[in-house]
Amino acid sequence: MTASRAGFDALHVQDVSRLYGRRRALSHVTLSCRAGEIVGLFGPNGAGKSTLLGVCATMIRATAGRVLYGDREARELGDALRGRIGVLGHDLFLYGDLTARENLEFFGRLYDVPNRRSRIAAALEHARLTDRAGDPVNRFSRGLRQRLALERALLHDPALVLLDEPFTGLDDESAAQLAVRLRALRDAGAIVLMATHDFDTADGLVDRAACLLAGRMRAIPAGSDRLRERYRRALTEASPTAPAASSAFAPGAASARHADD
Amino acid sequence: MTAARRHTRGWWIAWALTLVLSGAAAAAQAPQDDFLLAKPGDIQESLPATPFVFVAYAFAWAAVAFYVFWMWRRLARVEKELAEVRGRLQSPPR
Amino acid sequence: MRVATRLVPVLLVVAVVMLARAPFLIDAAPYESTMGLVQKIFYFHVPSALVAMTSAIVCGIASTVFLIRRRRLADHVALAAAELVVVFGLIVLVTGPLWARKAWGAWWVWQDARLTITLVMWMLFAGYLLLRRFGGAGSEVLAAAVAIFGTALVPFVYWSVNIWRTQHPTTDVVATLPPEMRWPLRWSMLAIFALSGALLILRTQLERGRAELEDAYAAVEE
Amino acid sequence: MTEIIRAAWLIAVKDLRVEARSRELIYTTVFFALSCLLVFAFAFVRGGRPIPDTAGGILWVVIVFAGTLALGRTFERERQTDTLRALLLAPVERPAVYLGKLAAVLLLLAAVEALVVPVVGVLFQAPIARAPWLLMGLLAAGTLGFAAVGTLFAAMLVRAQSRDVLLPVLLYPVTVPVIIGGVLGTRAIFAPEPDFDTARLMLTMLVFFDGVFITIALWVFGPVMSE
Repeated sequence: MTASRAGFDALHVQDVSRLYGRRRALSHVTLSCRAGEIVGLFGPNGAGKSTLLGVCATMIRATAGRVLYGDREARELGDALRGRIGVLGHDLFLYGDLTARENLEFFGRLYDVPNRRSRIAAALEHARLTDRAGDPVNRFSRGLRQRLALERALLHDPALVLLDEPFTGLDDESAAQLAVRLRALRDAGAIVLMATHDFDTADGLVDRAACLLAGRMRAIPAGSDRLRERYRRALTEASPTAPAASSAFAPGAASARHADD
Repeated sequence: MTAARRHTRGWWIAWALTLVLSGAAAAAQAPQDDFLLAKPGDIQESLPATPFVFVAYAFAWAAVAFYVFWMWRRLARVEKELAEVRGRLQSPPR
Repeated sequence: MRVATRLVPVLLVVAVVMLARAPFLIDAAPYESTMGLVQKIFYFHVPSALVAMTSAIVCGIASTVFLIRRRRLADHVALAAAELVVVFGLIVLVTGPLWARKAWGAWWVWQDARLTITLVMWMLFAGYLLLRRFGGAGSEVLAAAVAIFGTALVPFVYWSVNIWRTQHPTTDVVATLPPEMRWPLRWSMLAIFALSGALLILRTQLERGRAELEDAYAAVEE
Repeated sequence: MTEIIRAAWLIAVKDLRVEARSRELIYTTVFFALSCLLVFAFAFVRGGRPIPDTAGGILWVVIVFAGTLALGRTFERERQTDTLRALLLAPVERPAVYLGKLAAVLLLLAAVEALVVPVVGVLFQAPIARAPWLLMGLLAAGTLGFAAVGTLFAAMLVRAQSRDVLLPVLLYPVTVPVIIGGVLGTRAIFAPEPDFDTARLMLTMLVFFDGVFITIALWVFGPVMSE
């Protein structure tokens, strides 16, 4: 396995659009993430966060625009690229009938992870599931599953980590642990892109924040005040009357698109 | 939308009527067709062949005619909608 | 595409003129000795079957191109061809039993390989259309896979059905046709092929129009 | 190549382990097959005796019905927490995923057949022990051809709407050659005067179809599964 961190150190989403029939899930989205930073992706439900993560994970084809891993596209990098991406989806990618250990074992083998045994032991340790490693996953609570799914996604030491709502179902302690884990990933040089609703936990964790609104990218201004306030400001500045509505003809929409980064 | 649908329904009824009428007219004429009577060999057959040939040809024609008609309707609808959307695209948004 | 657009009226005129003349030629053609008048279904039946077969092959090739290149045009052609398979296949499936009822005494004779293979193909491409209609977003890619299978299977279905219906020896009727029958057959064959060509182009354009409509809607939302 | 086989093996073993835990598929499929046989018993038994020459057909119809059910359920299971996507996201070549799922489905169907064939023999007086190897060959080749197309279609329909209905609608016409080969071969074995030459011919035909089906499916799987 040659998948190393050296593969790529930046993710560039360039002018990506994705259409589902007439519906524009993503509209000219541009975003860059560098190694060693955590980028938070905010926005209301159905704004296109999951679609954007799917495009970055090579799961969903962009209708227009391109995604660069380092300086190359997915098609040039081939199957091996998928071995450098770790995805925690909305659905957890776990087999309910298998035990926690068997799930990790299976995906570890599929990704051909080196030092598998010690890695799995460490992953179970991280998820604080060591004593329940032999239980089938469908007996776990949502929070436990979420913890296991995260470790499954990180098992092969990916260079790009894509997380879709990683805090759902986690209690405060687990959320804090997750934040610690993500910081460790960042410090180890991974690119972390995370879609979340949880401003309080994300505040102070993310290095940069962006928000999606009806498939469009809006920058969240950097500042010293709380993330939630800045997010609210980003929404209201764009369309003063109806912040959540998909007002395509809002006067500020065009200018906000270029304000990214 | 309802107006358009009513419009379509009108077409459907007209089409069905034409089919039924032409079919009835053809059925009324078929036995008197001198084509069949002029060929004495056919009369001896246990099962008259004319209805079979007639139905076969009528079906082939009807199927093609229906398909062409349907295609024409779809084309017209798409073009109308396209013109409308393009117009909306060019006019400045409210 | 522009050439194709200009071809449509030409093909349509040719088809209409030839189809208008065809009944007289068919009427003038001699009777077949054992089947008599009913054998004249043949002059529309066989060309329709050939059009259906050709359209199936066109659909398969277009689907292959679409799956590799992801060109929208290829997908539109595939859809148009699949619809032609269903329309002309239906003509074959209705006229065939009418002929069979008179000639063999039964509406449907499973022993006839050609009728059976037409039924299988028709169902396959009807399934293709069902998938595109009800499969939801992205079903055009899935349908392309079905079409590739369908087209690749045509010769095998033909072969296996031939083995299956053992009773009757296969004879290639068209090759041994007397010249008085061959000429009207060729005439109607050409007419129906011209018609189907025009229909194929028109249907492709309809689909392109729909795609443009989707684009326009997406642009409006922008 | 070895990489593909290794990944396919992993996926197949995983499927079997999941099945060994829940046993949902094997139980439901076997009982579905038995229910079909019950229905056929009322349709094809006259005056206390089965209508001659029907056993081969009954056997294959049951296999095809049960196979369709099993295929649908197998991929429904992969849909539950979107694990099919997880498999496609793994850094293995896409055909490996197809082969792994195919192997698992085949093993499941083999288990079902191991039960259904003797039952058909008993209920419909079919001489299943007359040419056991030939019969097994026909069953194996026929099931392989059916499952080869079925796995591809079921996998790609995971993303489609109304997939439950579309699977048989698309699958049955495509697998007509396999059904013809299987039924004719089996019927030739079961006939009062067995015709082993025909059965052998059908077996070669089935093997040939298997080759064609698997080749196309392997080629098509990758492009079709990317969204």
